[in-house]
Amino acid sequence: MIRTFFVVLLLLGLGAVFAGLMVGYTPDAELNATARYYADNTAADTGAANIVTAIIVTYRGLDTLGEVTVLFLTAAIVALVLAAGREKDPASRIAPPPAGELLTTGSRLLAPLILLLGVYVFANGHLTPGGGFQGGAILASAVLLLLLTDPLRHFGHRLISVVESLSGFIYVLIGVAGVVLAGGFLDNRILPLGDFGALLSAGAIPVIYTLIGLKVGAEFASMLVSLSETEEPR
Amino acid sequence: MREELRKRTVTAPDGQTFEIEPLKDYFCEAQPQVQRPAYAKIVEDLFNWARSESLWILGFGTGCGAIEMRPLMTPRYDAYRFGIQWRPTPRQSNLFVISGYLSVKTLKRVIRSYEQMQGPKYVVGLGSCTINGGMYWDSYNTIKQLADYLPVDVYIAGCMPRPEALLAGFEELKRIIRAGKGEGANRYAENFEWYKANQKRVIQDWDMPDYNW
Amino acid sequence: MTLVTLAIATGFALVLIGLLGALTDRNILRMIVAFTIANTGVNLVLIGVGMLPGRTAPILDEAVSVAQAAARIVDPVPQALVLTAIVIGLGVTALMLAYALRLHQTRHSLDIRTFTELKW
Amino acid sequence: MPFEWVQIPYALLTLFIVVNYGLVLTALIQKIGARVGRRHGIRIYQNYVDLLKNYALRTHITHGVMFYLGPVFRLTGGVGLLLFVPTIFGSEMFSNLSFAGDLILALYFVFFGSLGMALGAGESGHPYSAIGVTRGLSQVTAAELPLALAVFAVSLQYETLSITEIVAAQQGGVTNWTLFTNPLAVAAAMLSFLGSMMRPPFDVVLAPQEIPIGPPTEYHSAYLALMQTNRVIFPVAKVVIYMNLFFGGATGWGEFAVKVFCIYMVSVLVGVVFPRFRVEQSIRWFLVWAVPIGVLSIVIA
Amino acid sequence: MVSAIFILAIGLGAAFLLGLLRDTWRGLAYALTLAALAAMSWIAGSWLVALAGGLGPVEIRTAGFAPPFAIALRMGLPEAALSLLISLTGLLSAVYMRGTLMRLGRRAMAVLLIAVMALVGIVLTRDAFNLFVFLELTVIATGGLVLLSADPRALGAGFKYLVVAQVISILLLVGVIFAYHATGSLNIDDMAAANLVTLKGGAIAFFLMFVAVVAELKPFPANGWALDIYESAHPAFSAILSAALSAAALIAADKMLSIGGPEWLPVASSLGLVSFLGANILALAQDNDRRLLGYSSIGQVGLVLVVLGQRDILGASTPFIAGGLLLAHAVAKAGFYWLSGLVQGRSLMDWTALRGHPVLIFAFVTFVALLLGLPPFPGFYAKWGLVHALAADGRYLVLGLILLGSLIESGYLMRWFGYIIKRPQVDLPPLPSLSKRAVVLTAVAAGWALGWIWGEISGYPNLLLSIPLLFALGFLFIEWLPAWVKNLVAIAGLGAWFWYTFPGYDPLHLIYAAIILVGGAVILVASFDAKGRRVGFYPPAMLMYAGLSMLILAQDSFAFFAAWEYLTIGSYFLILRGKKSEPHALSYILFSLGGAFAILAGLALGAQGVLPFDVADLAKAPARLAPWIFALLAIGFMTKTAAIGLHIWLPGAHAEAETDVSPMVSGILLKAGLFGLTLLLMIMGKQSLYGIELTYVMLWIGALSALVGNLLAAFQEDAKRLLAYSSIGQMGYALFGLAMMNHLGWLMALMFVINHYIYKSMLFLSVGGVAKRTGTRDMYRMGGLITLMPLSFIAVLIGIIAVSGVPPLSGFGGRWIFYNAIMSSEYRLPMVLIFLSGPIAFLYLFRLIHTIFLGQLKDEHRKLKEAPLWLILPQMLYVAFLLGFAVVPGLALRHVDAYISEFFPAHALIWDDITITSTFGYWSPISIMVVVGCIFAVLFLWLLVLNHRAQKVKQFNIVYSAERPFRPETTHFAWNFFAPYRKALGFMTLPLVTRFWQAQTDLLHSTAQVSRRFYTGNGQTYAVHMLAFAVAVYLIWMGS
Repeated sequence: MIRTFFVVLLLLGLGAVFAGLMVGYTPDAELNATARYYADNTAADTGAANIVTAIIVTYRGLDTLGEVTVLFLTAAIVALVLAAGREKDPASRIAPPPAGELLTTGSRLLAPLILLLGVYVFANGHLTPGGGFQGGAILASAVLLLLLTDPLRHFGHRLISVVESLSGFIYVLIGVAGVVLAGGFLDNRILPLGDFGALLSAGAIPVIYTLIGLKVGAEFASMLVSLSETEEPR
Repeated sequence: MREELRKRTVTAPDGQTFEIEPLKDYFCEAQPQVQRPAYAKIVEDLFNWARSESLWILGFGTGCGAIEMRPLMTPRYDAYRFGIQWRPTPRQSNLFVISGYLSVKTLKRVIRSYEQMQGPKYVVGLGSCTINGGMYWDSYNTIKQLADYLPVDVYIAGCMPRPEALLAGFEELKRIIRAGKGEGANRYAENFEWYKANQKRVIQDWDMPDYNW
Repeated sequence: MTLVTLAIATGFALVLIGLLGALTDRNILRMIVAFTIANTGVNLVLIGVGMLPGRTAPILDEAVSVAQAAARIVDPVPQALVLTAIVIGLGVTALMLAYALRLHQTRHSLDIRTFTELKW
Repeated sequence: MPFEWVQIPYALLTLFIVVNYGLVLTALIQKIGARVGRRHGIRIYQNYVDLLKNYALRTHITHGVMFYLGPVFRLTGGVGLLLFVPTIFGSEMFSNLSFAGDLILALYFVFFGSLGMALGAGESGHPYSAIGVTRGLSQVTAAELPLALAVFAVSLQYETLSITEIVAAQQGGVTNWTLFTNPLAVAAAMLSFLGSMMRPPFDVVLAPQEIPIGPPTEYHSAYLALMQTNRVIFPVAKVVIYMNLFFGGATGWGEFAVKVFCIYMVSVLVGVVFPRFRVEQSIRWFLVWAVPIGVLSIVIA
Repeated sequence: MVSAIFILAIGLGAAFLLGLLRDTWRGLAYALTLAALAAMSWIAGSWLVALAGGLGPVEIRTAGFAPPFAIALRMGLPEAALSLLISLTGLLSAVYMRGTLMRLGRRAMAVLLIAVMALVGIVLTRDAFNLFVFLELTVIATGGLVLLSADPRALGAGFKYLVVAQVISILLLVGVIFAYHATGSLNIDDMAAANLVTLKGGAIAFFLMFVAVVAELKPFPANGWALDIYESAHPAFSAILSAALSAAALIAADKMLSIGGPEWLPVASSLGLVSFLGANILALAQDNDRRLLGYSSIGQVGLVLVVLGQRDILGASTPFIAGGLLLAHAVAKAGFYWLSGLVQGRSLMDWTALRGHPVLIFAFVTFVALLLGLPPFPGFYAKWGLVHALAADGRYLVLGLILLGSLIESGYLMRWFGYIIKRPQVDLPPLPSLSKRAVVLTAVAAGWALGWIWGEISGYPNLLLSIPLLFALGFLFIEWLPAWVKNLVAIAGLGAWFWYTFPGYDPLHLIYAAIILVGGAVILVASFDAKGRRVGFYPPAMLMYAGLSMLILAQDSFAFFAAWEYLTIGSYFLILRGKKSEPHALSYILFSLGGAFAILAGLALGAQGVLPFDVADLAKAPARLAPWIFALLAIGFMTKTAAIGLHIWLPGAHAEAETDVSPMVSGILLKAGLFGLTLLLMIMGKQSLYGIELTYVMLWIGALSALVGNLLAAFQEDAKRLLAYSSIGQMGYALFGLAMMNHLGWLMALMFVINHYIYKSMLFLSVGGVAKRTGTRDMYRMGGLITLMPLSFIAVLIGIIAVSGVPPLSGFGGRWIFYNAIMSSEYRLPMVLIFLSGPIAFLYLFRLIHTIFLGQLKDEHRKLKEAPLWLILPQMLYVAFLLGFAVVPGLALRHVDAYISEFFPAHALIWDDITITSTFGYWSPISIMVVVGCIFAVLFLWLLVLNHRAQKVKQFNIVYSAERPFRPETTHFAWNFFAPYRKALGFMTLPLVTRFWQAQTDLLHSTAQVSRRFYTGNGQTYAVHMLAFAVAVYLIWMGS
């Protein structure tokens, strides 16, 4: 009780800090210098229609690489954590009852569609809302669907891991290529910017976003698979 | 023999062990020697005069007769004016007054103290008990004749002798010393075997060296 | 109160609620959920701060030309940041969940108070 | 002050005079003590006889080298102390060997004999000797303090450490004596004097009957004779220092004899009427009564 | 030059590549990991070389756009150094963790790589949000790496960490976004340029960012989570956490401070100070090694934060100072953690396993020295600079607290070292792993290399390059030789150095030099007695001598202080060698370091920021500060001379030391303090504080020391303790003499310097020899040894005559000068104490000689032999010298007398042929000797004539009330020798000072014990602490 009271008191203090921020906050009427630069120059600099994408993939590409790394790291650690606790002998696990025909067929039907949607989302990331992360998540949802419908399904870790690592490695290579061929690490201008608004435009952005999509999809899938394998017997 | 006088084995700090024989290791075993007087007679006479005029009594009351010594220090008798004084340590005394009866147990202490005095040294037997046992003539635990154990120079008879008698006895002793006859220490050394035999006869638990330096 | 401040206020409120839950609930799963709420609140604040009233999404298309962009779109930077923040939050949450799972496997408890063998 | 060989016989002469004077003086003082007890006391020449007898003893023992040397140290201390101090003011003859050092030498040489004696007594292996020494050392720490303070005050007063010069400064009448020019220092010094004379109430060191006679318990014959010799020289030498520092010194042997006697008598008079202090009692006594006077004397000086 | 971005790219790329490998190709994966880390280190290293060569900082743009539109990185000198530190730590830890990594596979290696990459990212980035990303990467990687530990408790620790990290990230994100809103930029330099804190809403935003970054430093008291990780994680990971993560977090905090501007510097300083002090106090109560190291890390990081917070006065030297502290900390702490992996037990006592492994012990010592900022390591230069800057600017509180914290830190580290050397050894030998040892040794090498580098860039002569120090260190390499060879080398070295430096000394310095070098060589003669190799003796001994000889040669304050530290450390190790010396060595080093800090503060105050500072310029110190400088320096020096109040370390330290060490630390080492005092008084003269003349206070201190030292000596049963207390008294005399500030007082003090060296060395040697033979130091267990050990007896006899000041030996000369000196002094009252203490010396001296050599011989000692020849030989040299010095003191003194006349012209002595004359009196040593000798000889012959036939008797032939003694033990009067004296003056020996210091340490320890309860182990509570910390900082900041 005292503890709760103390915590509430502290949060009131934090609330006061936040209130201070609120009081000091006035919404900008105009874009600030940075945002204005992006608004004015994105198209010319990167050839991307989606300014957010341009920022994510190019201007602040290092953040995004870090972001991807976070996912990679999480996946690796989750695998590490869970591997340590996984029972050695899968045979000892009691098999749950098989999924019904309806579920199996339905999921088989849906999965490719979902994958397609995912690919669409990340391939068009530089043009429309969406991008590698969103697309990757959609990809992973297909895996989730399959796992839910058939918990016994065994996914090849190897494939996931190769996709995950390879896409990441190529991402880094592209970044390095930016240093060598263009203005700096992760500069998208290693490829021609192309026509503004076209699918194959904006230099390396679609490539990177594709890699991100694949990687994110693979990471999520890897995490989901790792988690599903720890499912305890009933 | 007392436990602390028995042989024992001790370990040195460096680990070696060896035997300790207390009587041998703690006490000097040399025998007393007869001491010659000075070469020139006149010198010896001077010395004897000095010795006689400077009698230092060991403050050791062996028996009831010691009570008669105290008055000598009082204004009434004032023995100091005769060159007599009392010393608390045998090393510095040269006159041993055996004051009254002497039990066997005390005899041992008396012998030790006597031997620790430096020569020339004198013994005065005070009271009848030192002469023939006196009223303790048939006691199993007192000695009868002091002269059997120590070389006595003067006996002062009486039971008790009065302080005046003591003073007279001291005067007699002085005369003896001046005459060069106060050689008790030498007699003791000459007849050492005899004295020791007598002493050991009565002292059953003899646990000291033959001569106590 | 404008929409922007409302969004930010809501975000802060979510943060506080989330923290309250995270700091008072003993169950680690519920703590994780509470942190998710707080993270959502932070994300809301992020978006809110980048908001300019009456403007549109920062995507250049037929509706918003490059020339007008500066006057028509909202600040794109917080939008980019929030994506990163979400992903990172997700990563941390996943990690915490994995920890929770392992803790439960090894210690058979989800009470945060039971993991105090390291102290002082 | 350059050294000349003739000073040696002169010094020996001083020594001779002082030894005889000391022998008689101590006997006289014992006699006075006896008279207080309504006795006749010893004969006036008794000390000579005792000394002679002890030198003439025929047997001796020794406990070891230090035991053997103890009395030598002791007497060296006494003789040295006497000879390092000028005895008669204005006399080349009896200024002894004071060219070797000043007042400080004398004050520190006091310890020379005590130290050697303590070592000798220690080697005898007798526990009472050691007890006596500890008592003596303990007592001296407090007893010497007022004297040190007084000496300091006096040397500040005369701005010299040379005994001759201090005496010179007191010439020309009784009122020039330190006793009157600096009474506090003299008072402190005289209280300290009581403590250093081995007389009641500060004679717990020897304490006859209790720890036989303390350090000299094992000493006898010529050893004892040497110590007895010292016992007649040393107090006189000490009194000479007091006399020189506080009482105008002496210009002739007559004055010397009288002054030494009088100063000596101070401790005797106190001694015959007071019982013995325990060590801690005497230390406290000195710290409470004598030291403050000494402190006062140096603060005022 | 390869772009710095490749450090990140290689780390990431290799991590991703690892995923491509088959899980079974672990060897390959491991090789790849090492290669990547090596490549990262190489790049960082090449940048470091280039930048150190004068290249300016390089900005690296990503995506080809200028900041703030794209993320920019910067590679400057600090960044390069820390990148190298981080990647090297990672590399070495990877080598160290080979087994674990191979077991867990490529994923774990990838996590490690990413962790290192992220840490370098934190260092390099100039973008606030990017900083957040790298921080989060670090957090997650940490969460993973904690799992490398075999300790099942690590799981809980990792979770607690994640909980707190969540709170931190919430604060940071909110802060970043509002900072962006306020400035319109995410670039840190832009934020700084825009003066974020002055903008509307910007201050709170900055506050949130700042507090979040500071929280990453694990500041006390919001750091329970971090300690749990330190305790339970794999040691190699703890090494990364402590060395690399701390470094990265510090540079992040530095970046934040560059935004916050001067207004936030005091806040940083305060937080750092609280951390430094709090963590060090809490560390006092720890008994788990890794948790203790964790606390120490937190403390060190706090210290660096203080330095960052003081950049307004440190200016351009900030990187040098902060870097010195940080790198020293990082290397030492990483080394410690790696070392802890070799030790199998987790209690501090389990480290006794290191004993018998000299190399590992050397590693431990190196790390401790690095942490404590002892010379020649970077921390020393850093603390030197820091303290000077603080003192010059009048920030005394900060200065004081830093020194206090350092002292506490040295307390627990040195205590630990004492445990290792002295406590019963546990039966868990250190792991034999060669690769792990190699990693530890790399850290050692790095530590020494850093020392060299910091020496080179410090602007001072490199401490590592001075000849005496190299000579001392050289003994480390000839430890395998037998002791006598090393001893020969040592003696030759001392002699050669004396010969080499001889022309440069004035008479005053010559006295000290002769005592230190020639005297030291004479004492070393006794060391020939040691058998075998005597490992661990010569390096510290020669270090002490090196320090001493450098001390007297030192011109500027830096060299002086460094030499002071050397001699302190060397003597500490020497003292620690004694059998039961552990607690005493500890109190010695604590008092010494405390004193050294006082000296440091005093010198810093005197220098007023002007460096290098000639010690002689103390005379020009501003009048306002001069008395304080004087007081600080005097306290420091008086700690070494064990003046009363600061003396409690001495008796144990001197008594428990080895036979030939006691004379070194007593006869020689104490002179260092006197030398300091001599210099101080010579330069600064009389000073008054609040109307009280400080030299007058010193007079009282000296007099009290003399009194209490002598008094306590009289009551000791232990012969060496007796001598030790006597030293306190003797030093009191010398202090008194110096404080009199007149010609003769100084002459007396210098005579004491010579005399004390001789007789105390001699007495310690003879008593040591006796103790060696009898196997005890209790005097009442000895007795009657005179015939068995006659030479030792003669040495002691001559020694005590000299000490007591009885003519005709040289001690009297001292007393004579003393009396003449006080005659010309203005102060009288303290003399009373001196007069009182003089005769008390007789008490303990007599006790010393009587209870050992006289009295009754004990049974078990009947067959003792004389002390070993090598111990006797120097004693006889001393005896000869004492006799010579007694006859012709003028040989040495008249030169000194003439030299002192330059400073105090009045009252110089007149040195005639045989007589020495002062204004007041005269003294003729030769005459005294001749007269006393003649009288003695005549009387001795007379006695021989009379008593030449004396019967030699044995020990029980004593008069014993007509009885006989029973046993020698009961007949030897020795125990509680001065019982009546204790009754009278015992009240003055109450251990008040000991109680005072005991109370201080008890207070600290109970504070630590109580405060550690604060860390309940509950992760939620830790999060509450974190939040409370943030709110508290906010409230304090609002309030100010």
